[in-house]
Amino acid sequence: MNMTVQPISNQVVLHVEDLTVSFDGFKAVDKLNLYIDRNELRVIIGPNGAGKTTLLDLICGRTRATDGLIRFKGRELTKMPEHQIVRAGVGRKFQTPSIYENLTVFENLEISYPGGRSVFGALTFTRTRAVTDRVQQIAEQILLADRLQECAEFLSHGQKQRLEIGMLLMQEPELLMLDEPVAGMSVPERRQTAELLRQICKGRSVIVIEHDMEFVRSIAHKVTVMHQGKVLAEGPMDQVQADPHVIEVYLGH
Amino acid sequence: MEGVGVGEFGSILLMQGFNGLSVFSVLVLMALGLAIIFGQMGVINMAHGEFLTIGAYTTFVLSHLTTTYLPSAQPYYFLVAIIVAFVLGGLVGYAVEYLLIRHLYKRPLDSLLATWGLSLVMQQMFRSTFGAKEVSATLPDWLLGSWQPSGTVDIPLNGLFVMVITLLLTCLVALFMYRSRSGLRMRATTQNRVMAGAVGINTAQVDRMTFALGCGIAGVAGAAFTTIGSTGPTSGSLYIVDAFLTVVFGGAQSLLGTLASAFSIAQANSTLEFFITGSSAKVITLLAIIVILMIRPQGLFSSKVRK
Amino acid sequence: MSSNFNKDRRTLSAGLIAFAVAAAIGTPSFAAAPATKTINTTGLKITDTEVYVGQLHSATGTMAISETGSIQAEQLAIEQINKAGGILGRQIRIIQEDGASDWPTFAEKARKLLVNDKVAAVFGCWTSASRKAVLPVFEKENGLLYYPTFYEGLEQSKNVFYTGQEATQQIIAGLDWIAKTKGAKSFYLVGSDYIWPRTSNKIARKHIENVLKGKVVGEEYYPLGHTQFGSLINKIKLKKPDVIYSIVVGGSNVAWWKQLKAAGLTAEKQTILTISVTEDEVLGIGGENMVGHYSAMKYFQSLDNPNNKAFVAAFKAKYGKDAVIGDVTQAAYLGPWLWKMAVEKAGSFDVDKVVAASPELEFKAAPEGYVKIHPNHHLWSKLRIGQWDKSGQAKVLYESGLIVPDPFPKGYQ
Amino acid sequence: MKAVGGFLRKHDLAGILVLAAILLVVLPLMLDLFRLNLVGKYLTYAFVAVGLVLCWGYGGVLSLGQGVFFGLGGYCMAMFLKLEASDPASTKIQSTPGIPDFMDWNQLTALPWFWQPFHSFTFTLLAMLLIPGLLAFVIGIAMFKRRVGGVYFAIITQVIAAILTILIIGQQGYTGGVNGMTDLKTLHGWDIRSDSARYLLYFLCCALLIGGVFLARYVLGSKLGKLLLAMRDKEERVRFSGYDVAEFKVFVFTLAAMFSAVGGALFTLQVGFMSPSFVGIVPSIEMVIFTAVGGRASILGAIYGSLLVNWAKTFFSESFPQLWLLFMGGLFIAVVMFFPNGLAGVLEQHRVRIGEWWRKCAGRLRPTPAVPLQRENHS
Repeated sequence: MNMTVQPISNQVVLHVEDLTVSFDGFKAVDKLNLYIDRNELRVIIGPNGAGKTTLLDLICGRTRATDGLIRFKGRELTKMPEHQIVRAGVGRKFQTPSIYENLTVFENLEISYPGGRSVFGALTFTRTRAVTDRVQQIAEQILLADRLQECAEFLSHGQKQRLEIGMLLMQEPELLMLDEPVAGMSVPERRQTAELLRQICKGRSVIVIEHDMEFVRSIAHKVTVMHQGKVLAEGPMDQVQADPHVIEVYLGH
Repeated sequence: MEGVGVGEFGSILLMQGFNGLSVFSVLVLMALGLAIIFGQMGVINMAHGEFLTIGAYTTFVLSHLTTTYLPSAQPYYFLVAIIVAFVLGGLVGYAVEYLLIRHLYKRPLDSLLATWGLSLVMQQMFRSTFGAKEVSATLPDWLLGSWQPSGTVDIPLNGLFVMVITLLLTCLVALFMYRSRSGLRMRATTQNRVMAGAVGINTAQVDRMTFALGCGIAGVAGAAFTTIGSTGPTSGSLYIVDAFLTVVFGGAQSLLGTLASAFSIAQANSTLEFFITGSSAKVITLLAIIVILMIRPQGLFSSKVRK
Repeated sequence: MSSNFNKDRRTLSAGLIAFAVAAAIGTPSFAAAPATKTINTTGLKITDTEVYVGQLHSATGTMAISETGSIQAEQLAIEQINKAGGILGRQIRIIQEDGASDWPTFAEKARKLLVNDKVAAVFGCWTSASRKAVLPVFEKENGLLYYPTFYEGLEQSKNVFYTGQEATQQIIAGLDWIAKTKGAKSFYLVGSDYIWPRTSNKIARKHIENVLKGKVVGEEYYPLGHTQFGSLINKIKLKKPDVIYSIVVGGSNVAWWKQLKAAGLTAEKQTILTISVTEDEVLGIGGENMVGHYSAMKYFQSLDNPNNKAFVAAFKAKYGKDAVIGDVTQAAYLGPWLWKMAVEKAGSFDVDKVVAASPELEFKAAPEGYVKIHPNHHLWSKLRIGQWDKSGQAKVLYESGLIVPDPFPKGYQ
Repeated sequence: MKAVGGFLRKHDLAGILVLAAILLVVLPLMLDLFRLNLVGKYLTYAFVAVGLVLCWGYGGVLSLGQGVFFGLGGYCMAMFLKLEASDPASTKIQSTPGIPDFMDWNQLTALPWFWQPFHSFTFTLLAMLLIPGLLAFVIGIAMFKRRVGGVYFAIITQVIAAILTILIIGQQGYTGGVNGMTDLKTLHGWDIRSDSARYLLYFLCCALLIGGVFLARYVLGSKLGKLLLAMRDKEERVRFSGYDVAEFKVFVFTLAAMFSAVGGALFTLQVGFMSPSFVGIVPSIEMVIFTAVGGRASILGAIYGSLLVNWAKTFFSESFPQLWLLFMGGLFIAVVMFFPNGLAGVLEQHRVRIGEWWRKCAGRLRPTPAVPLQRENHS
């Protein structure tokens, strides 16, 4: 199931230069440089505590960088508040599936619909045809079309993960960041999610953090290995897997 | 400043400094118990004032007993009263934790409402047992009046006494929390109850003891305050807002924060009072606290923990 | 829609339950009691054998500390009146309501007593705020209130009798005495931050500056419930005034006097005159903290006249040997008696008749000696200066002549 | 359940109709004018309770300072009524007639500038809403933009209540001090103390309250309502779906403040006086308790909660003057311990069970999930 890697277009959409964040001296991310192209699916791997999640937190604004810059489509993200970063097109999925348990699947997806985001907008928001069609289309894409009226609380773990991905897709992001999307999923579910990721990265860039090497191989255009806040190695899956440093630090003997 | 020589002015400034210190120690004593209960455990105990009143009434009862039955023990009864107040406050705290608080750990805002109800119940109990009128413990002689190091300087003895008690108590609490095994267990439980349980700490027991300790300290504070304040069914309510403010402003998790915030509030308030009227001094101090809390929402000394 | 929809059966039963709680006892005597309709033309709750009165004080909350004494005194007076045959042959029944130290509750309970229970008179209120809250209700429902506390004056209502002293009676004679005996020239005014202290200090300042030709070297107010007076004491030490004139109230009062003593300002070093400390407050402050200081009141428990001896004995018999009686408690005791005399003189319970019959009534059996009702609904009374001792009682040093009450003093506005 | 008119589910409308029936028909028939006026007073607290359902029940923002907004609304109305009651004719015995009595005592010879506009009733109506609304907006922006929340926010609102009380009592020349503003007689000549006025004001209060319920229902039924629920449990997820969470909290806090202000103004009209005793810490906590007893996530529950707790307070204090505090304290503890979601929670559980039993008989079993209310979002 070894997919050939698509050609990478030359246009870089995300610039991360000399990015650093230190908690009382401990540098979780240390002068890191990262460049993501349009329509690229980049996977970031590395041992626990390498700073993978912190990197995503910095890009989406959940944590503020102490140094360095993050430019997305020419706009500097480190100065913007989180909701503006999201509106600029950056979607973030968290490690544990965070969905609204007490709302229905339909309502979960509807809340992420890009319309009615201001207070006044939310008050006057009406469920137009366009909204229901968009939700129906995304629901089919994440294979939850038949469970739209059910309360999110009753979904299985895998379905919740997919629902959260669906919620991100509703926002039509141009950069999608997924933190261990297949953690805790069964093998068939992993294969479904891999297919979903390959579909959604047409027209947008995706960054995925994962540990399951089989899954990484099946989706990654390019792989970045992080270690102690720095990039250890970067390139296609095979090249990275052969790299002696990576083997010694991460893939193990 | 007619009629006041330079020497005298100096001694008044000295006394004003002392006054700032004594207000500081009152605030610390008042807030210490709450720092443990609210700061460490996250339980909002609106009945904290009433635990102070338990201490005050204990002192009154003991002073009444010694004057009627054992007049010879008059000078020593006060120290005994402090200990009895600690034990009594702790016992009542133990019972309250068992009956009420242990169901509310996951619901901090509900513990606020439940303990507010508790404070009403306790106030009515004091009123029914001791009567609605204020009472006062007859203080031993070594606590009355002032100590004159020089002609013009009067250092209030009760202020000094409160300061000594505060110093003693703060050291004991710090030693207990940061140097003793049970203190370690307490901090472990309050920071991560599930994990503490997993490593074999009887969290329910530790929570009960922590709450009882907090209430015991409040009892001691109440006993000490009989030297400078009133004892009546509702005298606890005089202290509750200041106590919460001191703990919140200092940063809930840290004991050092409570000390620092008590010091800054006391100094600000007492210096302002010296120059402008009492009411405006209090308003300005409260406004300053709100502004600072806005800039540092987690209080002065927040624990550096990655959320 | 203005007419009342239906007869309030339910509230009558509530009134009866409250009446069952009331403490009034005593054997009703059936002397030739005048017929009810002649003595009650305005629909008050009066039967051939009973007349209902209301009692509205704070049994709970922060004011319970001060108002319990008034509740006890009023109930003692009513009990004694009932023993002596009641009024116009009727026993007095009390409907007791709790104002709970909360002014809107006072207004609510006042309306209940007047509208629902239709009581003939109400003995109640303590703080000015509670009186101001109920005043519109009494004037609209034409009720009758006997108000026991010494207060700031500036009020004269047809429906209220003020059995405590108004500000000028209490302040001016006290200041004259302290200026004469202590040769005091400089004064420092201190008070809790609300209407009574601020208004009283205003009158005191005018009297000191214009009449006594003295000087006010400082005036300070602290919020109700304030407990730290260290800075204030240092400010006073800076100015070294001859006299501190103190009107601090409630919980702050106790803290204030304890901290004064602790700062070495005992009576030998600093003369302090107060109008906000009675025997009740000294119970909370502790006699040892008040030794040697002066209070200006119209009544002290230690007054030695036969009326007072009997009153103190009866009070202690009913409420325990270590009960204390302060100025407000005695003033509250006067209420029922003054009402009794006015009703008997008017021959009717109707409020308008009682109000008309009250002026110039003399009450010679008053524990404070002698009082007379002035047409402005206040009482002629004497001022006394008491010096506190360790036991919590005060020795009367000076007694003024009868002072005319003047709630709107000219030249002091 | 098909939504009637977009935001009202069928059983909501039924609930409101039942409330309207009780308030507009049952109580006026059952109670005499004095008790009815008392109910009117309790209803003014219900406004605060509905506001708290919006900002605490749904938005997760506990405010212990609603007394500030209740008081400000009440004081605006009181200032207007006081000016009307202090016309030169009725204040001729004062040294400067034509100004309120408490100003005369404090040697004010002229009406302060900020009192002047309150001569006009329209200005008063506007000020009554805008001043508390503006204050809430400023506090909200200052606090929520800086992510101050949970217990800290509650304590800060408590401090604001304490500050405002000290200011009102201290500045007695301008505000009437601790006595407050009393002796309010007429509104544009109409005597608000007459029996007919009392009835009219009672029905006005009920009508406004029911209008308020519809408004609150609309807000909670809209997407904003869902967002509030979502925010209360997963604030981070909402923030990372492109919403400025602070904006919504500020909106719902300001709306709650305006609800309280309307309640305050109606209180002044029905009781005839306003004093700092509604602005302080204790009344603000009591207002939270009405909502908690009624059920913090149910608008109707909060209204019934206000009525019940206040009625219990009056009844207990009338019949047991010595012990009523024990009952009140016991009631609060019982509510928190045994029915955390308040009376509405108890009703909800029963209704779900009854609903299911009913459907079982009718053969159409479909579980209707009750809105779980208990997650404390400790932001």
